Amino acid sequence: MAESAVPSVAPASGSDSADGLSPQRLLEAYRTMVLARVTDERCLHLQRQGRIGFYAPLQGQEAAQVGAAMALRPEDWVFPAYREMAVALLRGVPLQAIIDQLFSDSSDLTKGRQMPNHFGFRAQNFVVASSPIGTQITQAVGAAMAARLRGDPIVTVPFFGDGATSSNDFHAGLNFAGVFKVPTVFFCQNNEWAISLPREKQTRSPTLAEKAKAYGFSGVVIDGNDVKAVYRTVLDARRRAVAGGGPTLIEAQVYRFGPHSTSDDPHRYRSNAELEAAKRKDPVLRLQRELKEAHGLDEAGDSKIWDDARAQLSAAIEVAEKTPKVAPDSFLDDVFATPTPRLAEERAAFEALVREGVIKP
Amino acid sequence: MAESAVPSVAPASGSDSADGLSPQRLLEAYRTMVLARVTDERCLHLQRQGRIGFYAPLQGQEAAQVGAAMALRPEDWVFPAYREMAVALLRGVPLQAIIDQLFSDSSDLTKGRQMPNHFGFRAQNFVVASSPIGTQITQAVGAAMAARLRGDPIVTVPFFGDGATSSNDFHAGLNFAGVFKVPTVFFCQNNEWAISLPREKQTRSPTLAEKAKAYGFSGVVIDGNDVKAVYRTVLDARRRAVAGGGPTLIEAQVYRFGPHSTSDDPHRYRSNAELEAAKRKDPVLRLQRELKEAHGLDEAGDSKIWDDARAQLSAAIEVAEKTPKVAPDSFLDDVFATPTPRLAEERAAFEALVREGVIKP
Amino acid sequence: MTELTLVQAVNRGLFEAMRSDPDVLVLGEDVGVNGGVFRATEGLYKEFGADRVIDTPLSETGIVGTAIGMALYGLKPVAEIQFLDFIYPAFDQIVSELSKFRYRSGGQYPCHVVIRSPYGGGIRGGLYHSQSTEAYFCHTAGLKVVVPSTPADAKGLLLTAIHDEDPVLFLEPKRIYRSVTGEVPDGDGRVPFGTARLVREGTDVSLFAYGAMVPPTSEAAEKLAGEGISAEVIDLRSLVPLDEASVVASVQKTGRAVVVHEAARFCGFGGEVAAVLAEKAFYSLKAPIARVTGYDTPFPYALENLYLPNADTIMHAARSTVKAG
Amino acid sequence: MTELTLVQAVNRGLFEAMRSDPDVLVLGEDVGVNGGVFRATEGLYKEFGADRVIDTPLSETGIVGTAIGMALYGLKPVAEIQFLDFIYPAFDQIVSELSKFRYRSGGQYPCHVVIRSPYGGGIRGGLYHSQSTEAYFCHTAGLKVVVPSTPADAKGLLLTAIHDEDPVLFLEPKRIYRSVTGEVPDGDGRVPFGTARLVREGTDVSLFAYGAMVPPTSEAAEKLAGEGISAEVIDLRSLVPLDEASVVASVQKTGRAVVVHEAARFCGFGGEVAAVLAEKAFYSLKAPIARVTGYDTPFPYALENLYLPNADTIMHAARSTVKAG
Ligand SMILES: Cc1ncc(C[n+]2csc(CCOP(=O)(O)OP(=O)(O)O)c2C)c(N)n1
Ligand SMILES: Cc1ncc(C[n+]2csc(CCOP(=O)(O)OP(=O)(O)O)c2C)c(N)n1
Ligand SMILES: [Mg+2]
Ligand SMILES: [Mg+2]
Repeated sequence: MAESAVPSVAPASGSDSADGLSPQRLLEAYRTMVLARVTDERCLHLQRQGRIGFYAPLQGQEAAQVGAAMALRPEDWVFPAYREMAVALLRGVPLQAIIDQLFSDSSDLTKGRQMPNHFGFRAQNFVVASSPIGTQITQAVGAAMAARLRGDPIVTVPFFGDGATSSNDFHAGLNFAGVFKVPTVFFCQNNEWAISLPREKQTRSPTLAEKAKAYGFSGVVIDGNDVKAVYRTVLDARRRAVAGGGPTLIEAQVYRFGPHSTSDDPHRYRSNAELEAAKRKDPVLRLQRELKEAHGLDEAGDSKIWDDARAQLSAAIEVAEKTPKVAPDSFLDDVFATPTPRLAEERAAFEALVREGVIKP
Repeated sequence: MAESAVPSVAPASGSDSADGLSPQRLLEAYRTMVLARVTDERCLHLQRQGRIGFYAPLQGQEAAQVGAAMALRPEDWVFPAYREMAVALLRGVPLQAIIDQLFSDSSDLTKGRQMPNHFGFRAQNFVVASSPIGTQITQAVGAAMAARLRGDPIVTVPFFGDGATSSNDFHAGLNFAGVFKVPTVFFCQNNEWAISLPREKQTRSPTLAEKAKAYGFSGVVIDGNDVKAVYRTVLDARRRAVAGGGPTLIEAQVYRFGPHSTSDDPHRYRSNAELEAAKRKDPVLRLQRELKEAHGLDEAGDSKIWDDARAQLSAAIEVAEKTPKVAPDSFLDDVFATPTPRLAEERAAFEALVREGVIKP
Repeated sequence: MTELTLVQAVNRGLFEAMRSDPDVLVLGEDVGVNGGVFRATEGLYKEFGADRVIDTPLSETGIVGTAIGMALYGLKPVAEIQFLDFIYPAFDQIVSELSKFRYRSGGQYPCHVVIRSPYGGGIRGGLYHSQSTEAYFCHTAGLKVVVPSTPADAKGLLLTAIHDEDPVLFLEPKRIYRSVTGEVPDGDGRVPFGTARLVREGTDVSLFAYGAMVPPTSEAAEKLAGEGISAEVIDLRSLVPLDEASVVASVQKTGRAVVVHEAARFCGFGGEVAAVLAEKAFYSLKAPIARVTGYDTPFPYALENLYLPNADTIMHAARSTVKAG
Repeated sequence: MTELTLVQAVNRGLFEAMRSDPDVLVLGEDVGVNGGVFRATEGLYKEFGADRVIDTPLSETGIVGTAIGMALYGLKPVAEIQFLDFIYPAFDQIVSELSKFRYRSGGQYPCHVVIRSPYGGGIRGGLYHSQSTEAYFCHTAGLKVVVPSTPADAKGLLLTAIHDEDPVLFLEPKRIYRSVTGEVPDGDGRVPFGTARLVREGTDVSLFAYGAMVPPTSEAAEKLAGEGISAEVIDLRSLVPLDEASVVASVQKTGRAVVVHEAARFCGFGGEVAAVLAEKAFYSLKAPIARVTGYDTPFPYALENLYLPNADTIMHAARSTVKAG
């Protein structure tokens, strides 16, 4: 059950004829999207109940994330922002690891250091996210340069939003990528909003994709609700990049259904009508429809997928809530490979304060 | 003599029919270009002789600078980089003020605080330059927003090089300008080099001008050796901007004849053949030819222009060398409008050290 | 007088400045339609419109760069940086440009921008919504830096900042945006820069703090009184210019000093305070100068309460200082 | 042993690191074909080619951002920032990313980039080719900061930096790039971080300096000896991690301290040194701690020699300190 709902990363080419996705893989995609959707909804509740401290939902962006991730190989490097949970799932990150991060329990690979959603999973080449917008873009370009120098036939893929196209790192990253013809696939999820700023106030260029031309390569706009189109486009860009053809900028047009984060109230800046219109193109329901109409998914099979996802999620949450919290003095680890004398002294002082009961962890 | 070689700023429209320059104004342009050329050559010598500390020449860029400056009005604001001496001259900055800055004597308006070439002349709306590349670009955009808010029908014009197109401020500045439809004319002098980096390694976009499209407005490439073409293009862009039509990016293609600065040795990275080819398009000689062929400038008239320029320059240098240096404690002024107690204390300490002979100004 | 929270006082200050001076404008991310992610600019957009309350693209470089241009032209822009943690894309404009315009132009181009930014921990914000990096800016000659800890100071220092002739970084302790309330004068009520605020008089030890560290420091002083230790509490509030006279005078009286801040200790603001005292109050000092600060690690998420100074750790340091020597 | 200038020692260090480890590469503005504006990378391009000696576009954001990506992937990039004054477009990448990668990933992603940058005044560079803003970086947890003042240390600390597992800012005192020469071991000759260098023993006063301030400080000590004052000179060289033990021990011996740096005084590195002493060597201190530093102004051009500390101003401070108390 858990295994099928969280497929491990399959090679991007091969079985799928003409760059299409087999019904089997479409079903895998669907399972991941459902798991992401279910998790997302639950997490918004968990935050409201005070069981996790923060959450940034991805609803509306599932097809874009899953489609892109399916076109990549395990050896490729993903540089996420803070909304890429579905990418992580598709790359084989166990749901438990994601939930552990949200709860910052002692199994959290990021050791409770970061807010929820700022994931990092080395085993799946899912580089640890940060909050500052855009910084992962130049980093992905550098990693691609390194991979090429090493002779590794891989791509790097920074994920970012429409707002991030205004960042310094977008400009520098795409420029370096163009100049050095770097194997990077820039994946922009244009969800129409950067917190309260609508896409058309972010920049006056008609599309975000065409910004690539300023750096001497090409960009392409796709319907981010169409998991197959996303998959094909990324597969294509990946192939070209690995063959030495340079980078591509992909703009996947989606819509952020939820608030920017649990700290945000979207009613202050956007209309319900707009949201309702976008929800009519819900990528999860769209794929559900296709699977039912063309690939024989029946009600029972579908229900099972949703139920499995919920069950898996509940189990993971239960585990997380039973897992001990991170150790009190662990915030003093990992500043450097080896603590400096100053840090050792600060740890000793901290421990003394705990011993004396001044600090009560 | 001095007056004619340094024309004050004339209104950009009016006398010049069909956006052309009258022979009279062409001659003015030529006088300024000659003065800039003569000054530039002398300053390279002055630096070698140790009479000034540094110099960044503009040879090869005279037509671009003078053509652009002629299309502007006194009320417009210029945001220069460090090579825009000819712009300053055309806007009516006295040569003496420029020379005073190069010598950081006590008449230097920037009070000896900056390296040579980092000019600032408030009276001519020539904002004080800094060294960090590109920073003036967003500033010019902000000034244009302010001017519009005040209802002033002016434009702001940041001058910058090909290298500056890679800067953070280029990206942010052009993006804000596009979003807010700001009356700014972005004037890029593409002189093919950013110190040792050739233009084609700076970015892979075929032209720099087309980068404007990424921000939703248009860019235009012009021959920067053609003073009339530059003038017409800037005049046009200015008119559109003031009428609410938004910004323009202009790429004037020129060539840097000299070293990047007196600290640079261009033989390390570029060929003499390339330089010789560029020099065959020398903008000063080109205008000289035109004036001789089409507007009746004769040898004697021409010689007088060069001689006048040299005489004016020698006089200015002589004055600068006789002018006292900046006062020793003046480096403690102008940090804030009113010194903080800490600064007052530091001044007192400095004065005491001078009194006691510890510091010998 | 009106009872306001700290963030309401900021909002009130912005309203008053914009109403009384058409040159004042506000720009930043989400400051307009949305009223700011902390609601500090709530209502401004409706009253003053999109020309004076500007929702910008996501670029701090652009926000501060254009604000500088506006200031050069003669306006009085108040730029919001959504979190101090996100100010770094604007660092070049702040350090290389804003702070040096007056100086490098020989006084020709004053450049008066106010940058407001919420800072500090205690809101479960992790590495990037919690930092206190005031020391970077305090070390930058040409910049003023102030940090209110009460609603009255929030409005009073903000109005002073907006009408100052020099660039000012105005740091807002977001942890106490709503938890601290207080009387705020209805009129102008400007608070001058360069003056510390005496929170509580004392004779045994001087406790120096600012921003969100003032409440726990005051709490510590109160409890110490119960133990028979008389602690003086000084809210530095104006970091640049610093009221060195008050700092030195307090230690000349008490002979003992504890400096409190959230920021990492190494090269933090406490170093400057200690250095000032070790130079100018040396002969009055009866004990080593203590610093109660954040640790020299990035700012952690789950364990932030262990990372941050609190009344207990401040009391502990104060007691040790009083016992020493 | 070979007699080299400081910049030659840097160059030698880069050659040796690149020859012995194919993962080492160099990137920056004008570092390739041109050999660097100070010639620190001279010859590398010819030997190692454009793949390992990368001339980048004019973007410090891009230089440090891509270097981070390379390091994450496992290479050992050495990024050059042409002047420390131009590092600010990369400040976000340094402060938010480079210094926090290991920490925020719970140790999964160490990020080992060396950033080399010439810093400091005395070369007639004015506001933007002269600054010493090491304090910004020293206050940034997760970053190491070192500053050689001799050719042997230049090569030795650089090799240590390149083989360290953490990010290092390697500051090169450009003023003494060519004026200081010295013997440099031919082999590896690594100099460990966290150890100060005892330049000269003394008993009356401790003088602490680093980088280009070491020569005038040594000169001052020599002259003071002629006046009967025995000054100990310590070259801090490793600012993070700081060799606090040596700093404290020296003052426990001499009882008096003078800290020298070029940077502006307020919140400068000298503040940290003074604070360490005021805490840990308090009972040994016989006189106020003096700081001889740049002024709290931007860095001036024409009058830089009046702005900068020199042997005379250092001697003056040392004498006052010795006379005091
Ligand atoms: C440099 C920086 N400035 C501001 C912020 C605050 N902030 C967080 S998310 C966000 C909007 C991002 O929009 P977008 O890139 O479209 O991504 P989305 O949230 O829509 O996925 C902003 C302004 C930040 N994180 N980093
Ligand atoms: C941010 C920054 N990085 C590096 C430098 C060093 N530098 C000075 S000029 C220059 C090249 C500028 O090239 P370009 O913009 O084409 O102007 P040009 O000198 O050709 O007029 C460089 C790299 C700088 N001044 N600022
Ligand atoms: Mg978005
Ligand atoms: Mg150029």
